[in-house]
Amino acid sequence: MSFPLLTATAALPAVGAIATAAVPAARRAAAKWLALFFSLATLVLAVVVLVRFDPDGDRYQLTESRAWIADFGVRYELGVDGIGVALIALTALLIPFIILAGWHDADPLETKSSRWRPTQGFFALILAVEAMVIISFEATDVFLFYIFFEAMLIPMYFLIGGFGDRAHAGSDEKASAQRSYAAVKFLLYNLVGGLIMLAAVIGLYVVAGNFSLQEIAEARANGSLDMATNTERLLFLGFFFAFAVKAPLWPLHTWLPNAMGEATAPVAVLITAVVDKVGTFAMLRFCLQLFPEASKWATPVILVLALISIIYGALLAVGQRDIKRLVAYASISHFGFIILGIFAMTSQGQSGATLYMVNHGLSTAALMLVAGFLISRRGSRLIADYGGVQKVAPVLAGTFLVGGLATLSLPGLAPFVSEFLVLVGVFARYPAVGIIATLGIVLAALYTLVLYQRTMTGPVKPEVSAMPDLRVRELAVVAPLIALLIGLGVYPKPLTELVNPAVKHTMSDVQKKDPQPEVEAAK
Amino acid sequence: MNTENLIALLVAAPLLGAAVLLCGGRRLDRVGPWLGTLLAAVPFVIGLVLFTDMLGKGAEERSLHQHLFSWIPVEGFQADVAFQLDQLSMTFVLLISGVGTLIHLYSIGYMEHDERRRRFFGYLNLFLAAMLLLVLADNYLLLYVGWEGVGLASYLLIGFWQHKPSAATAAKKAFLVNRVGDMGLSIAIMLMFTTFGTFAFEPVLGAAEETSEGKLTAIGLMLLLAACGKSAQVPLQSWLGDAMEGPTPVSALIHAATMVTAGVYLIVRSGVIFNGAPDAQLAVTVVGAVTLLFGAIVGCAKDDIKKALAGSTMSQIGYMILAAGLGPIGYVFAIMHLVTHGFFKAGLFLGAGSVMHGMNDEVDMRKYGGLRKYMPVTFVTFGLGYLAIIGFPGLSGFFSKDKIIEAAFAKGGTEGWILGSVALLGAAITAYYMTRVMIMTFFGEKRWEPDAQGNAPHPHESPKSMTIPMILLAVGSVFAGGFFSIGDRFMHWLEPVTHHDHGDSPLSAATVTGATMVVLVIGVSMAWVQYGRRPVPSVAPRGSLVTRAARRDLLQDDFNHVVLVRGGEHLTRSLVYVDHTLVDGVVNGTAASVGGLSGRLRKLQNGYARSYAVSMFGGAAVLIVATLLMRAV
Amino acid sequence: MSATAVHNLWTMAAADPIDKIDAPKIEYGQLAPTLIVIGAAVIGVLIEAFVPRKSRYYAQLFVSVVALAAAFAAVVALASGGYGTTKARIAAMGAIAVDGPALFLQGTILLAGLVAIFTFAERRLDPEAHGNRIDSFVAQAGAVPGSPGEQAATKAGFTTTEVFPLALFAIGGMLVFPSANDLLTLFIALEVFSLPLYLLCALARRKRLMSQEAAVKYFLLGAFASAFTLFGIALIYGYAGSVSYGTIAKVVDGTLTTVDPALAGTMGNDALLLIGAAMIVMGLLFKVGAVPFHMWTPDVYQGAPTPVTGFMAAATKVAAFGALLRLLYVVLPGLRWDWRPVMWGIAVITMLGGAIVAITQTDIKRLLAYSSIAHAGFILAGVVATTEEGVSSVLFYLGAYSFVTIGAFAVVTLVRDAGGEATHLSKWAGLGRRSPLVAAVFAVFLLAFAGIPLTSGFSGKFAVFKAAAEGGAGALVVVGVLSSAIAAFFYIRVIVLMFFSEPKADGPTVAVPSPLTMTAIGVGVAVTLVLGVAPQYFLDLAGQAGVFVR
Amino acid sequence: MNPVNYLYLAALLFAIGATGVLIRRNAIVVFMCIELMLNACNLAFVAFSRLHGNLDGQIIAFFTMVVAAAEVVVGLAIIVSLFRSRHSASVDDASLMKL
Repeated sequence: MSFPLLTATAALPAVGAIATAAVPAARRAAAKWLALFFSLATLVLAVVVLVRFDPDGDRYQLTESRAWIADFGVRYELGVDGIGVALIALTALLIPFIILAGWHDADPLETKSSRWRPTQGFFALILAVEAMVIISFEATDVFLFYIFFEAMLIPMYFLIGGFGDRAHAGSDEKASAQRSYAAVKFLLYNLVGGLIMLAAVIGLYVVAGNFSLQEIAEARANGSLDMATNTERLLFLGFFFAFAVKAPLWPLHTWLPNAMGEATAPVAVLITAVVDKVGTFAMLRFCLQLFPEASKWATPVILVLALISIIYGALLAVGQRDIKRLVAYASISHFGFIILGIFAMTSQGQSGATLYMVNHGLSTAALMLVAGFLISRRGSRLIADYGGVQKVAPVLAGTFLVGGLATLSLPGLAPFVSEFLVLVGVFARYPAVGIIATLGIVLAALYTLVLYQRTMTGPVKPEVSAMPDLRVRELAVVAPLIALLIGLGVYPKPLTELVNPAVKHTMSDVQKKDPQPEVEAAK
Repeated sequence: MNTENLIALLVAAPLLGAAVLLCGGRRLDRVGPWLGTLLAAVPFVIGLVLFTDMLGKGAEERSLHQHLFSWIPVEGFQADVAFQLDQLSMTFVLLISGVGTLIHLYSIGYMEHDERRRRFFGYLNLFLAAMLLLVLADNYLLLYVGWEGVGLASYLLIGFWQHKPSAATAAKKAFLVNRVGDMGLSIAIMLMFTTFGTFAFEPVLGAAEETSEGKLTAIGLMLLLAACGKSAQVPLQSWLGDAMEGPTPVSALIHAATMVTAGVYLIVRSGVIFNGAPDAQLAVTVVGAVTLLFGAIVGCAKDDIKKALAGSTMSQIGYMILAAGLGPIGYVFAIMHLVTHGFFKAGLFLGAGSVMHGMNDEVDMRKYGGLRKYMPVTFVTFGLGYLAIIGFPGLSGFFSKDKIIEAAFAKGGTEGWILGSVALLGAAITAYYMTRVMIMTFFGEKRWEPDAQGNAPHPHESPKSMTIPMILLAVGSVFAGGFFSIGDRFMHWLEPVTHHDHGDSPLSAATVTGATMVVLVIGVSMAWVQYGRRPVPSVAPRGSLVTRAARRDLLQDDFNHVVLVRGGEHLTRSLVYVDHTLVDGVVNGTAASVGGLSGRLRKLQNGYARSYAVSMFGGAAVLIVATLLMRAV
Repeated sequence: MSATAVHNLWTMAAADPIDKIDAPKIEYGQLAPTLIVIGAAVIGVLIEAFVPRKSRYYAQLFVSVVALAAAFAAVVALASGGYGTTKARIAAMGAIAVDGPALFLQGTILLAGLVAIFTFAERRLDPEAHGNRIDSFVAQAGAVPGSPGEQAATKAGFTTTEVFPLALFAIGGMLVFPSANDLLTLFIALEVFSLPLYLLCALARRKRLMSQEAAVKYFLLGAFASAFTLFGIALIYGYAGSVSYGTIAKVVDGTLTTVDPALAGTMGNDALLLIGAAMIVMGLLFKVGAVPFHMWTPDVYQGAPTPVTGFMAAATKVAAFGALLRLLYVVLPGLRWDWRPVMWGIAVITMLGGAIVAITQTDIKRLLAYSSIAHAGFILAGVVATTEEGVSSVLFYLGAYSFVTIGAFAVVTLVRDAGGEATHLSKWAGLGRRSPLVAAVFAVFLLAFAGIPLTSGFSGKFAVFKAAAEGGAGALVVVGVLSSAIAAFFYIRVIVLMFFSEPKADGPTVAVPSPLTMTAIGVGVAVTLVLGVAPQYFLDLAGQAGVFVR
Repeated sequence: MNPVNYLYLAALLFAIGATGVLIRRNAIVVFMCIELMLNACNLAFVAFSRLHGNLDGQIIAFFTMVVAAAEVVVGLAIIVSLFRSRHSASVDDASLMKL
């Protein structure tokens, strides 16, 4: 059998994690460079995957299949479709930036007992998360996916709880208390979701007898496996609940603001830009493919919830006093769009949703990382503590603005493409929903510009007067992201062509056709 | 040579300028302004080349197309980056790049002392690029990109002096209000997609005839909403006044000559759709009429010279929208007035800027007076602009506005009468407030005195780089109208795009002209009576209720503040509370209750062996009974 | 009572005088594991009698380890000899079953016992007293706590090396328990492994009062329970006229009808059967620690010497569940529709009860006790499945669980302060900062308890729930899932405490153990990860071992 | 007389023993009650063996006695050591561990 490319892509960061963790306590810098090296190597592999993948080829490519746990009907099956490739690329791309941005976040304040090695741990955990995320994008075996979907929580949990913002308002005790609260909240929310999914997974096994996505999907398609309507609905709900927690859908969202607020900016990016994408990805891949009927049955409710997420998230973002929490609520609003696009069940909607996953990753990364740089300078997350930064640190302000504009999906930047596709896709089937969703556009502008105005413009606050502008390392993080945002905004074609065939497949899974335009319908 | 390949350059040149200037860094600070101006001039030159080339062709093959690349190819959804250059676009290209270049030139002098001028020119170039993209796009989605692009540029430029909170706020407000309009545009595009399966001009406009009126009306109204946002029409006009926080050249270029007229372009461009939707057209005319009065009234009350001019801009665009709403009768005149207005309003603003330049950025007209002897060039150019806008016979405004009033009557029916008379009334008020501005600024006694720091302004004429553009624009505002109207040149030029038809006017052209003359005289004389005869108090008198209302933009902002801002704040605050207590509370509550239950159950473990034995005994009993029951049932 | 029966009795005796006794036929080979261990225990006693005190420790340790290893080898030999599958049989005149489940469980018990013995033998945790290495057991059980006698014993360097033979006796009993094929053997095995445990509980070196109290509670309640069991046995005997599983099963499903119509009153009287069955089951549930028979667990786990706690928690559960399975699957399958709903209920309240009460615990050992209760509930879910998968899933779960437990308690022995083991949770704050390795290992065990994927806990839970779902107990799975969620909360709490809270100034120190404890912990970690990542081989093992011989 | 009565007696004894366990404080007495329960079982065994006309029951009774003896050994050892260290044999005093 040919070289197991997908396995390698997922395994490399895992190896990196172990290697990084093994670096002796004193050699902190070495650990950082090692981690960076491995993340870049992973990126290379991801690019190879991207190249080797033929958009017009089979649905799942680079497939691998090995026996694993026969008793549970579990096989080690990997394979990627266009969507998976895109998201793997996104992940592999963002991790180096995250590492680079978090370069100093885990330097121990004072040297504790020599065996305590936070820095090594920090970067090792990041790589571990990368490995698990990548493999869950690759898994075509439900059980395999579930395993990593769940296991992912542990390193994330330590990243959130163990490495909060150095620069946090209030006493250290209070900070660590809030931090571990956030971490526990994150873990319990997702664990409960995961356990409910576990019940559904077992149920699926009882019904289907194995876990292979393709086999089950085929069996469902050719009718050799027909679930009772209620069974299918229950299983769907079990799966969807877990994904809805992960890609926070109102009202299961409240863990995100805490987590993103307490975690360091890079980790926050890791959460919202990378890990949460697994949730939306899984909706697209598992919910729709395994339970098409149930998905259609649940669509109305899900659309309403997504709408609420969009508006509600945006409004709460407006109301925030904490920069990072603001971004978190903005993300909730954006996830609303993604889910809307997925369940609009139109080609435009689903392509849009997929693009949205990628673009949201990039835009949030840009905004959040710059916000992190800002916070690390002033030592506060409160918007009120800033003002006039634009005058002292124009480059920082400029990049921040671009990030913000991307968040409000300004045309010409990548997010616009995806957001508009989603809107059109939704509008085509549910005009009312589409129109309400467009309100999100205005609100997005509101919270972004308010944030920018309060922090960057106006008279210079004394505390920020000495603030240095972006350093080279930080610029090296932000500049490529911005370049990508613009590039994908002007020329998203490669991405769409990667995604389109996969979307065609999902559309045929749910046996839905795009609504015809009136004029042609008339003819 | 194959000319359509040049089209892309029109956008590319200023875009390049923006990129270079914004990313260039300090080393460009000196050359920056000149570079920016140069790259602004490039599209103008190219525009001229294309124009001459276009004139050489027959009317029908004048429309050029350039397809760059397929932008968003998705199943059943085609969005391309492609340009269309027809007579309409060409008109705009020339106006935008022409006026744009002049204003770049002007800014070199005006922004001389600003250390961030490199960025300023970068933004200006960005604006040009976006604006040209807007008028050159061959489909609505690309137009949307330009549409938001100019919005962004205007946001950046209004807030250019970000250290002033007022400026930052104004910029934010402008962007937000525009966003509301943009909502309309995007919904319109979605409607087009669901209706026609595309949103490129040709197929959409081609298929518009055989589409249900309802759909067309919906699309039309949404486009109108967009236009209201961008062109500061009621009810979305509130941002324009505050936008004057920006540097004056910006107000001249963006908030007078070009960007704010984008709405008119949009409506005229989508003419076919509106033709099929009379209700939408009516709405357009109503909006136009209301705004032209609204702007005029506001213009009468403002003492801030720029705000007064802003009011007038609103009202003039009101005229254009009104005309555009009239359908084929009006499209041409809308555009024509747009162009002439571009000249004289830009001129007026630059004049105002030059005045401020000489008066330490003082904007209150009550602190001016008798400036004509201090800054003659400014006085003359401003004066010509003044005459043009009030529609003094022979000058640009006269031709364009007159035609619009005619067309309004020509709409026929009671609507025609109402609209026509509103337009007439507007003309009168225009004459009044412009005379007011003129008198308060250049005539009468000088009213300025030293400010707090005790340095009195000593007015002086502006440098060449500023006066030359003013002069050129003055020339434009004098002759453009006449040049266009002789032999209906402009009408024939736009014919292929707008399909002009002459409505049957109940009044002859002569009558209308006469009427306008009359109202003109009335307006001017009223202003002269009020401000020319007796000296102008340097502090504003309390004024009548209407005046005070007008000073506050007819309370429209207060309305916004109370309803939207306050209401919004309450909403968000309460939502934050809800999120924290309700949504989060449910979860935490569950956790807490489980904990409480645990605490209570824990008490059973009291450490006494005998109570353990009791529980075992009870358990055994239950076990036995249960088993027996199982058998029983 | 009919006269004829009595008459038979007498005449039978009178008719032909007994001239010969045919010796019972014992398959020593197949009983080898048990015999080895019991024999070693006897040797251990002799060692106590004759070997000089100084060298007893080494002698005992040597004997125990060798015996357990040998016994395990014997089990493997039997299994590979096919006794687990094809040649499964009932040995020792119907007293002992040699089949898959029996061998699998015996193997598990022996390995667990071996590891546990290592922790028993640990002598490096405490600082040396008077130049003598000391372990976790009292110097002289007879000495009154704090009395001069005790100090003298300590000074003299006495150690209670009896723990080794005691442990071996217990293990011996446990080996018989799951393979017992008649009720009498069951009862005897029960007592044989219970009595040594009662004693072991009383032998803690530190906190002796608590230790003795634990022993008393355990003893009294245990005896109480076994009395119930015995009465149950009596009733079943009354019902079936025999205590052999096979016969009872036959009578239950009616293939063997009453010999004497006169006995219809008792024979085949379902009330006797049901009540008896319930009482026996109750005795087993007590050993398992299922709600509401669980209340001894926390106190005993807390009071007993930690190595003993680990041993009990692991091995006792294995043995007891083995016996329970055999009873329910071999003796009472005919009664399935009666006991299934009841077990169902027990499983539910056990899962929920254990998980909920654990939330508010403040002592690590009690916490683990409650978690073991919750786990008993999960295993019961597998028992309820009443399918072959059910059996093998339970076997697998027991295997996975026991090693994690021993490992976890072994870690508990390492965290010490002046007063011995620092078991109060507050003492564990910031352990992750002090000694990341130990904390990480313990975290691994906790995650396994919580059933996080890639740990043995997840594989086990999945197997059990899968079996339950297939057995038609879907609702039970949902309850199980919910209670795992609750349980996750307190495992997480400990992790938070160890890693995210600042270390206390007067915090405990982490002792560096000898290779013995290290092996125990190491084995725990290894099993946790291997069974988590690649459980297939062991699942196959359990799968083959899923059939009871009848 | 009807041997079933022996069974009733056995049940009665068992119940008495159980009650004793539940209500008596003194560990020794509790223990004796347990012994009573065991003996109740013995009675039941013997009675049944008589009913069934086979000897198993009687054999089991002997086993039970042995077990009971063993329990006495272990039990008394534990109880006595507890008594010596606390100077009280009350099971209720022994409640250090709770909650």
